[in-house]
Amino acid sequence: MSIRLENISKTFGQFQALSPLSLNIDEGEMIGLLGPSGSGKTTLLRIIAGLEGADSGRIQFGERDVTNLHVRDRHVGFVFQNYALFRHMTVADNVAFGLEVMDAKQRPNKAEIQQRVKHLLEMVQLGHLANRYPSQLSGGQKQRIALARALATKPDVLLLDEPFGALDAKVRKELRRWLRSLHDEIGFTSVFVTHDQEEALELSDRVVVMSNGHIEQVDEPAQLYAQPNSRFVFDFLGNVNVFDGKLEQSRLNNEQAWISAPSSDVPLNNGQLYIRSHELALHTDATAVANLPLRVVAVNPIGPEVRVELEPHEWQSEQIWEADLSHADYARNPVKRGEIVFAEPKNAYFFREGSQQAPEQVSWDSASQPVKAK
Amino acid sequence: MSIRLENISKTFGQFQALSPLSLNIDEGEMIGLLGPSGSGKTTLLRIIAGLEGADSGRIQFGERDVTNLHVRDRHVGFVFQNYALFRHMTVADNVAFGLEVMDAKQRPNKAEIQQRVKHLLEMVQLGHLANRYPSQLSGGQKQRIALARALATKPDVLLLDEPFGALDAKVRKELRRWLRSLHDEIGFTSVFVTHDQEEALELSDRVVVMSNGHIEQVDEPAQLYAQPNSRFVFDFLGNVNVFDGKLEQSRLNNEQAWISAPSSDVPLNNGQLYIRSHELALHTDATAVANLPLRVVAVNPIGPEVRVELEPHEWQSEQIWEADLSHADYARNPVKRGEIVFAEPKNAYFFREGSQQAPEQVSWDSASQPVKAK
Amino acid sequence: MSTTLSAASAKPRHKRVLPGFGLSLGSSLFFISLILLLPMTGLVMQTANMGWSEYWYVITDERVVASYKVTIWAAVIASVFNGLFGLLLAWVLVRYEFPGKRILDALVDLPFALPTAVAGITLATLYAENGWYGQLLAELGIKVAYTPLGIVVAMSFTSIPFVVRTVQPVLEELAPEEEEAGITLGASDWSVFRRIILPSLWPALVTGVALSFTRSLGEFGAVIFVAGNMPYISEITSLMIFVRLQEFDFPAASAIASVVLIASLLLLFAINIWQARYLKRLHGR
Amino acid sequence: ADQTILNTSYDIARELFASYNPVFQKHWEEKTGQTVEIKQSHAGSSKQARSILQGLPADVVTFNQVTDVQILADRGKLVAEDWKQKLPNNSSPYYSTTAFLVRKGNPKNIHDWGDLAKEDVGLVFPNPKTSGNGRYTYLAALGYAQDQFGQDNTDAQEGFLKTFLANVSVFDTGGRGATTTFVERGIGDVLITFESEVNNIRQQYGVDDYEVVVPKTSILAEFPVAVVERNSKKNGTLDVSTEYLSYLYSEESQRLLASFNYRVHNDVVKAEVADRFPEVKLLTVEEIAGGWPQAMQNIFANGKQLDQLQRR
Amino acid sequence: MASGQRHQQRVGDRPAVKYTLIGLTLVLTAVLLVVPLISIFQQAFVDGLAVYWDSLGDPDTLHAIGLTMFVALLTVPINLVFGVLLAWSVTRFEFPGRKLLMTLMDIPFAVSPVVAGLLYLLLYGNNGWIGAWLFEHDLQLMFAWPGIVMVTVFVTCPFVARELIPLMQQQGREDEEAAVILGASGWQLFRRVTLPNIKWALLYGVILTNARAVGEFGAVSVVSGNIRGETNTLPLHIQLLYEDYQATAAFASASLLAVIALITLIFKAFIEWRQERAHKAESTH
Ligand SMILES: Nc1ncnc2c1ncn2[C@@H]1O[C@H](COP(=O)(O)OP(=O)(O)OP(=O)(O)O)[C@@H](O)[C@H]1O
Ligand SMILES: Nc1ncnc2c1ncn2[C@@H]1O[C@H](COP(=O)(O)OP(=O)(O)OP(=O)(O)O)[C@@H](O)[C@H]1O
Ligand SMILES: [Mg+2]
Ligand SMILES: [Mg+2]
Repeated sequence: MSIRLENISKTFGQFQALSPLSLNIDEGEMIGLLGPSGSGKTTLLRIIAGLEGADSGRIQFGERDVTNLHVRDRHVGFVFQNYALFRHMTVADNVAFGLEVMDAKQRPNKAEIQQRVKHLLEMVQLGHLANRYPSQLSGGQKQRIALARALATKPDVLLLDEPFGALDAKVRKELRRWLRSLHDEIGFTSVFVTHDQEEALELSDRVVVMSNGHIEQVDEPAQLYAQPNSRFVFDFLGNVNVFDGKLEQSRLNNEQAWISAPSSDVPLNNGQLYIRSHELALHTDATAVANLPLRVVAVNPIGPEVRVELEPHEWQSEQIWEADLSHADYARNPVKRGEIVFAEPKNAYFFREGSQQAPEQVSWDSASQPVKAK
Repeated sequence: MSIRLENISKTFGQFQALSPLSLNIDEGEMIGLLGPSGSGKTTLLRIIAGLEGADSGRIQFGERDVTNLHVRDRHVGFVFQNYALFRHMTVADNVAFGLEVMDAKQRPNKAEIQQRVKHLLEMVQLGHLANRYPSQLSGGQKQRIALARALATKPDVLLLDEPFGALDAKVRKELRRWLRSLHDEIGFTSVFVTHDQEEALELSDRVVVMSNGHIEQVDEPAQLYAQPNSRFVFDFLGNVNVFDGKLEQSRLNNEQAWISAPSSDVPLNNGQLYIRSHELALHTDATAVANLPLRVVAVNPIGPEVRVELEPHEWQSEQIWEADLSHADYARNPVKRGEIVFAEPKNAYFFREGSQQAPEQVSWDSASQPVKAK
Repeated sequence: MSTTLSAASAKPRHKRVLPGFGLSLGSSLFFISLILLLPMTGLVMQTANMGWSEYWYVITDERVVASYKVTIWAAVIASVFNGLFGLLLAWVLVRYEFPGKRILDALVDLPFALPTAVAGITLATLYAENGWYGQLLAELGIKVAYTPLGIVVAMSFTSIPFVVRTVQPVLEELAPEEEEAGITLGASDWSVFRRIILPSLWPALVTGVALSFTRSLGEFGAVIFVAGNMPYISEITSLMIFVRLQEFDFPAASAIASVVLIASLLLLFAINIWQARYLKRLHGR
Repeated sequence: ADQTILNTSYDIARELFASYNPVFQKHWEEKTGQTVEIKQSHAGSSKQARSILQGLPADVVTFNQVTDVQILADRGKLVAEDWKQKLPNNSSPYYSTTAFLVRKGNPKNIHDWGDLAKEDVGLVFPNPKTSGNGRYTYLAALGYAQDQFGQDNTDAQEGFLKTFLANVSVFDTGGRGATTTFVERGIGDVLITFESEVNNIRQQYGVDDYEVVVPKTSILAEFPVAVVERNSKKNGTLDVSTEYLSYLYSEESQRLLASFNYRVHNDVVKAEVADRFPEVKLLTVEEIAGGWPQAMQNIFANGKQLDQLQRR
Repeated sequence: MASGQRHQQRVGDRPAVKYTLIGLTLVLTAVLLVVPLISIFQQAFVDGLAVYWDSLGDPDTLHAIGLTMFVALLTVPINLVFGVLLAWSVTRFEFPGRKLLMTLMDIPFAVSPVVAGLLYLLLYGNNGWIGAWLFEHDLQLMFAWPGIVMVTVFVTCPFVARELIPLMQQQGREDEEAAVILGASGWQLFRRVTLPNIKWALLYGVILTNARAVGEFGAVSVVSGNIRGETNTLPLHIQLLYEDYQATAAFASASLLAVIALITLIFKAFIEWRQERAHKAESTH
């Protein structure tokens, strides 16, 4: 079932939680709503479900206008952030609830319900817990039961509010994968909320980045990463180093530091270069590309990478810089705390001063382009 | 102040939350307690603070035996997971609390307290919020106030329970860095609980990995990553692919698949190879090193990497395999969903069948060794 | 775009998510109107028959004013005592395990179940100078029965459950972390209680004390048996209402009752608002 | 039963009517062949009057307060305007007077009203504001003062009454409360209440522990009865109601009443029980205050004599 | 070296403090609640067991007991339904005047019971504007059981709602929202999701309502008409017996009320305890 939102807005009292926004979701798509706390993700999800009424706008499910339809009749599955399992019912009763409250006409008979619940519990691999109470389950188990309960009535649309928020990294990954395969198998349309970028990027067909009640960008994960269309999206999707430069002699200067004009054919100007931390190389001397002296503040080997924290030396930056090196790269030039090193960008995004437009992608050597296809 | 735990154990009713464990923490060290939910991290932290009594064992702070000392007199700073700010006091009053309840003899006078609070609030960069109530702060701000409050009485030991658990990735990173610099500046001994491996690895001088009330391993981050001494630690520190092989003709076989004996000089046996996902290369054909046919299940570009999910083809593995490729590597061989590819390990850890010992590190070509120094 | 605009600008009619708004609010309002407000019209109509000056004269009668003083003082003392004792009871019931705790818990509601007159007679029996307590107190030179102190005793007996039952659930819900935070900062038990726990209990405690106070203002049956009812000394306002009733002076009775009622309602309303503010500061919503 | 009537009565008349009702039932059956059921309601008589005004369907009232019957006539036209004339003796089939109960041996040496205004004598009687019993007590004291100091010497009268009131230890709201206070709590030296009560109390709490003192002058306390005509007409019980009250004057009934320590008018019975009821000079309310309406207005009303004397 | 000592970590857990507070509570409770209770029984049994049973067996007493039960039986369900509806509307929806509604709900606590009775009398009595109409149509509400039920409902109506509102506020709406999304209708939602969550508070509210309904004296006495064997409730009957120098019988009946109250309260404690134990057993295995 496709979903179509048109000019949806919502205020709480004085506070504009959602500015008018529109969004189309295709049938069978899995959409991730990503954004910082308070950006309106939950509000949007609840409006789609019908748990909250929009102040203006229209919602369509497929061809049907559901704007004024009651939650009950929208036939969506909803998984709450903290599960909202019925505490006084066993796991099996929780899952059966949606079936048992159906109209007498539609309701499957007892045996069918039992059969269906059994099947659902097996699907979420928790058949053996049918008679437990929610308080006796771990977080991951609760989450799966909440999913099974939401799926019991075979909704066309599944909505999930931070479905993996409270879980361990490991459990989280497992469940994430499981949800994806379930989605691909059954083929419902789903929308989930998260504030974990990795989760959004890994799980969704398209990601909706929100901030302050606006949609900042809607794109496929690779696209989003390759072409963030605003500083906000950029900032939000992982660590980034910002070089604030003035154009002088076809170089971007910041006090003693400078970066030369990139090889790509982009007319330069005053503005900011955004450089991702794994697109920085560290050298012992300035190169032709850049003269960015930095003092090493910390060197942290984090799993497959070495993260080097850097402090601008004789030039200004609002934040600490960070370079993520492979162990191999690091071994070639094992910098130490306190040393001065010179960074060289491979790729960057250029935000023109005074312009609100999407940044231009620039590069200095033949660094490979990120993949774009899924 | 150094901390020395000897044979600390704790049961709740029937449940052994901590098996006798010992741990030495040096003065000025920053220790991360890492482990899955329920592994006893909080319990251990609370025992160090004196909020919980151990069933057996001894605790020393420096030269002093504090086993039977009341929390009040241990003089530790404790930051609670959900901050536990006093809701009815302003930010300034919260921070001042520890000073105001001092003995009349030691207590600074009003003006001094005010001065000190002001200084602390500036240190956490929240001087302008002195008169707000906790409910008017964001999560990150609350966290910083909780820290300021804990530091007000100048404790020698600072204990933090999942200090950044509930925060956005971005805020989290900022605070983490800030805490580290504060630690380095003031020089207290600190112990913090986390279940985020990245956090533990980045922040701590040494990491204590716990499971089921045991300490699994205590090591510096790089060491821990390079030489995990058990499957548990291995599993817990990031994704890993497991190849379960039988030794035949000096190859490890699993049905149709095999991996040849590694170049390093380790006598092989039946057992399991643990291969990290970024230490896998993907080829279109079997190589001399390995014949590991896998079907591509998904290709997800996640930031600087492309994550390829793989399903064993004509051999068995309990879990889905995962390969993390750089965009460059991926561009060289852009595999598609459904294709069959052949994986080749670069480095791996070998767990000998029936042995409880630490795994042996093995490799097949001259891949660079991970760094070991900080 | 512009074609959909007209449709989109119409404000959607959102049905309430949870059912029963009309039913529950409607029947609550109906019930409140019928059971609570309608009878109030009787009071209003009775007092409306009097002129303003007559109303004023009735409610400011010297003896009535004296009774306000006695009643308010006694109610203040009784409810403050109940605040302390109720807090103690709630604390002990929530924080400690000991044999007989459940019976103690059950006993708290006893004053609700006893007819007030029985309570009054029983208290008079105990506190009279020849009663079990009266004898002991007499040796200390304290007279309770037939003095204003007797009023206090009767009032606090009949209204003790209010404090316990409002404080208890809040105390149960109190998370231990704030307390522990206080202790790790070096505060003594007493400082933690006074500066951390008590402020969290304030709203409930104040509500409980206020309910206890208003209940005490209106108490009649239990009080008259121990009060002594001496003019200007131990006559309570409820007795003055009763006297007016005996004289078949319904308007005057209604007038005095309306004073008590308005005072009580204002107090309760003020406390509801204060409590909402306080809670808002605590919870931010 | 063929008919049912509701007798609304004052609070301590429960046993009295519990004894009278069977007597009347038998009489009525003999007279008419019909059975009658009699329901009883007991509470303070002012409260009862209030209830009847508001709709309590009483057929007859048997009160201890003339005013409480009068108000039924005045306010609600429930009782005939001339109800006092409907039956002999102002429609009061029995009467009593105010007497004293003192502790054993009469330690404070109380014999008459004058002794009650002595220093360190503690008095217990119900509050005149809330209780008819109390009003009789006050009026009796006033009657004594008028008798003693002369009708016009109001200063002396009020001086006496002021000390009299100041000697009160406890003002209970009703007669029973005062009794309890005096007997069970041991408060005060003198309990002032109806003579009928005083004797009841002695029977209840021990003949030996208390002594009854009947002062030389006291007040005539009437126990008025009346048919609530509006109700009984509506209920069709006017005849039986009327007879229920008239029969109280029969010799049999009067004997019964006397056994409850009430004074009665029937000469035969009077002679039989003469030794139990000492001679007293009985002043009427009319003599003391000009009648109940005047008493209520000039003495008991808000801010009038009683209030003035009690003011500190 | 090994020391199995437990640390005191919560405020007031130090044995000295703990036992002082428990002791103080027990003493105060004994003095303020238990001894009065004992004194009632003492006076009830003063003439021996036989007299006690006799006085309870008196037909008027038996009728009073029956009437009291009957009134409670009607009052409790009415207030149960009303309390649930009111709590539902106030906690599950936002609407203007919510605070006022919650204050209005407290009116019965602010009104002296005698005045409450008077209010009903002024309205439904013959001279009231509704009463006059009732009189014309020969409907007897006051001085008959309907009036008694009405004022009892008035006096006890806040109890259920007051128990439910804080709990339902704290539980939030999420469970119910989940049920609505799954397609539950209003009644299904209430019966299968809400009710199980609030049943303990509800039970407690019912027990308090019952206790108060059984014991109410002031308001009932005004509207009852005190007709023996017809409109005398147990508390009124106690009063009557007492006025009539039948102290023993009065206290026997009073002790019966206390026993009824204690039994219901202890019954509640018992099922709570069983539930708790069942729950513990569940969550540990
Ligand atoms: N019922 C409400 N009344 C008032 N304000 C509300 C309400 N619900 C949400 N808001 C406000 O609307 C904004 C958006 O809230 P929302 O819950 O949608 O954020 P979110 O993106 O889900 O954040 P989080 O990641 O913290 O869950 C927030 O500022 C929040 O305070
Ligand atoms: N007061 C208690 N009573 C009973 N069991 C407890 C208590 N406190 C902790 N436990 C149990 O002890 C074990 C360890 O708990 P602990 O809180 O130390 O885990 P943790 O490692 O901090 O987990 P998490 O990451 O979920 O916070 C858990 O199984 C928990 O259920
Ligand atoms: Mg949210
Ligand atoms: Mg923990």
